[in-house]
Amino acid sequence: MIELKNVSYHYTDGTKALNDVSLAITPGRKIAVLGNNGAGKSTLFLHMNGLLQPAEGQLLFNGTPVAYKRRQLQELRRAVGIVFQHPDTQLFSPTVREDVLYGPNNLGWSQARAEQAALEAMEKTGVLEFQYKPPHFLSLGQKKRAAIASVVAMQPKLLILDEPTAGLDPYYARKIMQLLNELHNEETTVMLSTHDVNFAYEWADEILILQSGGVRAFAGAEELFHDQALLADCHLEQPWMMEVFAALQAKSGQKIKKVPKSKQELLTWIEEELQQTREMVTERMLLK
Amino acid sequence: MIELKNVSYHYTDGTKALNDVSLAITPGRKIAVLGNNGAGKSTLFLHMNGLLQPAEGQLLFNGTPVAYKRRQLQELRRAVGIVFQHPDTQLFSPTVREDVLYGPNNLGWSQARAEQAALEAMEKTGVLEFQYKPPHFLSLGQKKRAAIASVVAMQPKLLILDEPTAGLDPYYARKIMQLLNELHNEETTVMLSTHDVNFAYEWADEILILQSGGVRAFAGAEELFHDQALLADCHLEQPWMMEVFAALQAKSGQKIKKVPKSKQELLTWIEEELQQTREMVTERMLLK
Amino acid sequence: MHIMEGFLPLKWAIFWWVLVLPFLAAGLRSIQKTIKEHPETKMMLGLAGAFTFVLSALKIPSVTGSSSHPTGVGLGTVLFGPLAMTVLGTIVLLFQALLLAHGGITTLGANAFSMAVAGPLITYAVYKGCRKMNIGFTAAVFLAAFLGDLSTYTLTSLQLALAFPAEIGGVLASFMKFAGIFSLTQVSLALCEGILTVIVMNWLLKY
Amino acid sequence: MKAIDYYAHHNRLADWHPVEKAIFAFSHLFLVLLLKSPAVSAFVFLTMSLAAVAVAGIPWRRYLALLSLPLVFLLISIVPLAVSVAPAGTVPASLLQSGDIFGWQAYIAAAGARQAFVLCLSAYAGVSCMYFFILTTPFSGVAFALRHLRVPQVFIELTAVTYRFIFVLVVKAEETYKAQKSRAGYRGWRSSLQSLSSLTANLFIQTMREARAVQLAVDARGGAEMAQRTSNGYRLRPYAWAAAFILLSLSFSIGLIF
Repeated sequence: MIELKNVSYHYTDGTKALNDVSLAITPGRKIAVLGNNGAGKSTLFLHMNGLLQPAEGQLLFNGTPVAYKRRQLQELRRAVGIVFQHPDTQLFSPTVREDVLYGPNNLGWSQARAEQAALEAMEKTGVLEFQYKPPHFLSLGQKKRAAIASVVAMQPKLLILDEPTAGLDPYYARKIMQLLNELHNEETTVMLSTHDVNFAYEWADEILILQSGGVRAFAGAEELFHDQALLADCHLEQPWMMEVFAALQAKSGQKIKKVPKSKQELLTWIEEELQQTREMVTERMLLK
Repeated sequence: MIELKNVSYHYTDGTKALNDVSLAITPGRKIAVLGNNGAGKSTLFLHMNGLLQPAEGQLLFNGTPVAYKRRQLQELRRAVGIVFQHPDTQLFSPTVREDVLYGPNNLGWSQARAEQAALEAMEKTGVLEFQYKPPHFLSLGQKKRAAIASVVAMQPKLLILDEPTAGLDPYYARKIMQLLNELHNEETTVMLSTHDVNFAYEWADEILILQSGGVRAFAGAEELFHDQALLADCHLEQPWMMEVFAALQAKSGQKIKKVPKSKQELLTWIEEELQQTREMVTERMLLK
Repeated sequence: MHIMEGFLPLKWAIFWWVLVLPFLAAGLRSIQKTIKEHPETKMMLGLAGAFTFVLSALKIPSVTGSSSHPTGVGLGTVLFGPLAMTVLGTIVLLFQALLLAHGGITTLGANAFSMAVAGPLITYAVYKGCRKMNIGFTAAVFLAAFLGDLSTYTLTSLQLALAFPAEIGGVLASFMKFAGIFSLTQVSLALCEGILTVIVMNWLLKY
Repeated sequence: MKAIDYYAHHNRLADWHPVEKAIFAFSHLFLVLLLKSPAVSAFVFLTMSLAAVAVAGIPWRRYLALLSLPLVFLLISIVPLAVSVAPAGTVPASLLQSGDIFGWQAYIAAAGARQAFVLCLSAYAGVSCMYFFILTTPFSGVAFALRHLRVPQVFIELTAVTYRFIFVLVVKAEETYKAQKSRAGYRGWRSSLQSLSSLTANLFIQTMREARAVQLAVDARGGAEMAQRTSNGYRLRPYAWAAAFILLSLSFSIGLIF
């Protein structure tokens, strides 16, 4: 769907923001992007829908190189939607509803179609009830959902979110998570950046690690998080679940089963183990 | 040192931001404030150094009720420093150095004393190397440290930080953590708000939970996080360490030892247990 | 369009500086008075200055296809008042010279007189006049911003004409030449700025 | 904007005494305006450009790019000066070029052309003086110099706050612009004007909120004057004064000779 080939990008002061990045995004995936502040995540995202033009290398959209002509850019920006980190700068219309309509109206859709798309997006994200309010009166959690709605209304195939849960309390963060799972489907890829390895491990199928503007790793979540050397080098921690599980496995001496993906899975595993150990202890007593 | 007695506060639109809050802060403590967005954390902080005046109830500073006169407020604001969440609004001077000097200069100290205090604060927080730079050249992590420096320079007895690690990558977040541990001492209480229960559990001695403008709980970290009903009611999760530890303990069937405070402690505990189990298994084999 | 550094002869550069100083002093005095009563206005005004600067650094799409910078004077005057705009406008001009290399230091007096003194005063007068004559809000805002913008450029033409009178026809002929050339770009720009100011004000009223 | 500010902080003369740099740059500027001699202008232009590029270390490509900024203004202001218009028949004899339109004659007189030439040179000499100052002096230095000039404290404080928040607000404006662009905004005149208005209005609302938040931060730290008692660590350099004086005398002598 979207492919970057040897893309480099420099800032005006000469520092390299992206350095020879090659990357292909296909439909239906859940990708978490990790990397320290300044590793190039935002710059990468801005290349994906043509807001920034690579200094070297090229961007392919459905197999054709993007020539940065008006028409093609229009289509690219419809297919690739970016939800920026700060909802305050992203919501710029007097009401949530007008903001959600901004994208569809720009695509030149008929009034009816635009309204329909906006309505669907607002329903999905649960912002219908405050659609006539000015964004500045909403809570942070509501703003974040409104920002997602205004991008979802353009029905993108690739939905990119820059730190969607930053600043949210755990309750709202979980709600956003659920929403992202609903938005992801066979045709739609959801890609997000985060600082939370535990969340990335639990939510994503694939992890992309950026480091000083280059792709350091792009692989399945489990495989990648087993690579201790890689993690240390990128100043990343192993998700605690994997760490605890590894310690416990060493203890029980059993062969590697499937690594648990969530706290619930880990606790169930411990529960089962518990059963076994109890039996072992009983056996020992009987033998004695 | 600082005491709130039955403090209530309403916004202009009538909603209660604080509701009958009573609270006493003594020197030398590490307090984490938890609560959902909108629970009243920021409003509480703004009361603590007299930036907001309670609609009902009163604020006591060293035992005397605050009358919101200029002189007393000056002293109160020197004793209670607030580091706001967004460093961009906190740093309002053209250079970091001028910003750090702003507070000490306002206290009417001599030039030499003010410069000395600023220097010490910049050394502690590690911002000396970019003291002559304008804030817009700094990274987020550097800005956060500069914001802390500009408050620390006033040598407050109570240092309040609103989500000090929000938006930081794990590497910088850890650095801020170390810094907070250094700033805390017998005379200085550090109080911070966070959304991260795991961090709160690991760092704080005491936890304050706010809910809809009221104090829901204020107790030692361990005790409080054992109260499942309370946590569920406040939409908070138990720190994963406690949860995993509880499950493991049930398994090993041993009596409750000290609950581990950090991942490292938990892993060590597992290691020791491992030793025991191995011995048990060997014993069983021998018996067989 | 500001007069660039080094373009005005020394006596004219000084003349406009001298002319602008009393207005600046009056503006500062009124600000000082406000700050004494409401200390919180200082930060507000500083941020208003930053806002006006950013506004003037935006590129606005012009009807002629080219794009140019708005003066921001119309909106600034409507939002912050003409006296405060004298000071804010001068600060904005200072930063345009320091950060954008736009305008100059010796020509700052002349530029400040057209953009920070005359522009806001005319904008304000037009707006008040229109409202007195019961002209609608939208039309009043549009006319105020449009005429304020236009008067700024007319004055710039006059300043250049005074400094460089034509050999034949003197100041008047020179003024016609400068105004004629500037009008090619500035009339459409003033129109766009008028429309922009109207939409922004309506947006803010809705809010 | 970011480029000039960046170099102002990152050049070899950044921490030199701002008053020294101001006197060096502006004494030459006044000389240029006073003498209006092409030779002096050319000399000053070269001196200042060398000082900026070779001494302060501003990359010369950047410097050339900056020099092209006032070109548009210069062109459209020079044309009316060089070209005179008069009814046919009243035109003086010393013409370089002329053409008739509806009985009027547009022509380039030798005097006009010379005036334009002199003006171009002195304008660029002036620009080079200003560039030397703005490219080598960070804002805190400018504020320091303003304080020396006895500019009222309120004005300097307002300037300081403005400087700081220009960079905060620009980031916000850019973010909104990016968000609009990525939702297919700015395609045509109407849409552009509409989008830009939303951006402006939203920026204004954010500015007002920001102002309230900043006020809290100011009050929390005792909020009074932004009293500037800070020593900036600047020191005077006698050899710099000497060099500035020699160059100025040189410029002046060139003016006397030519």
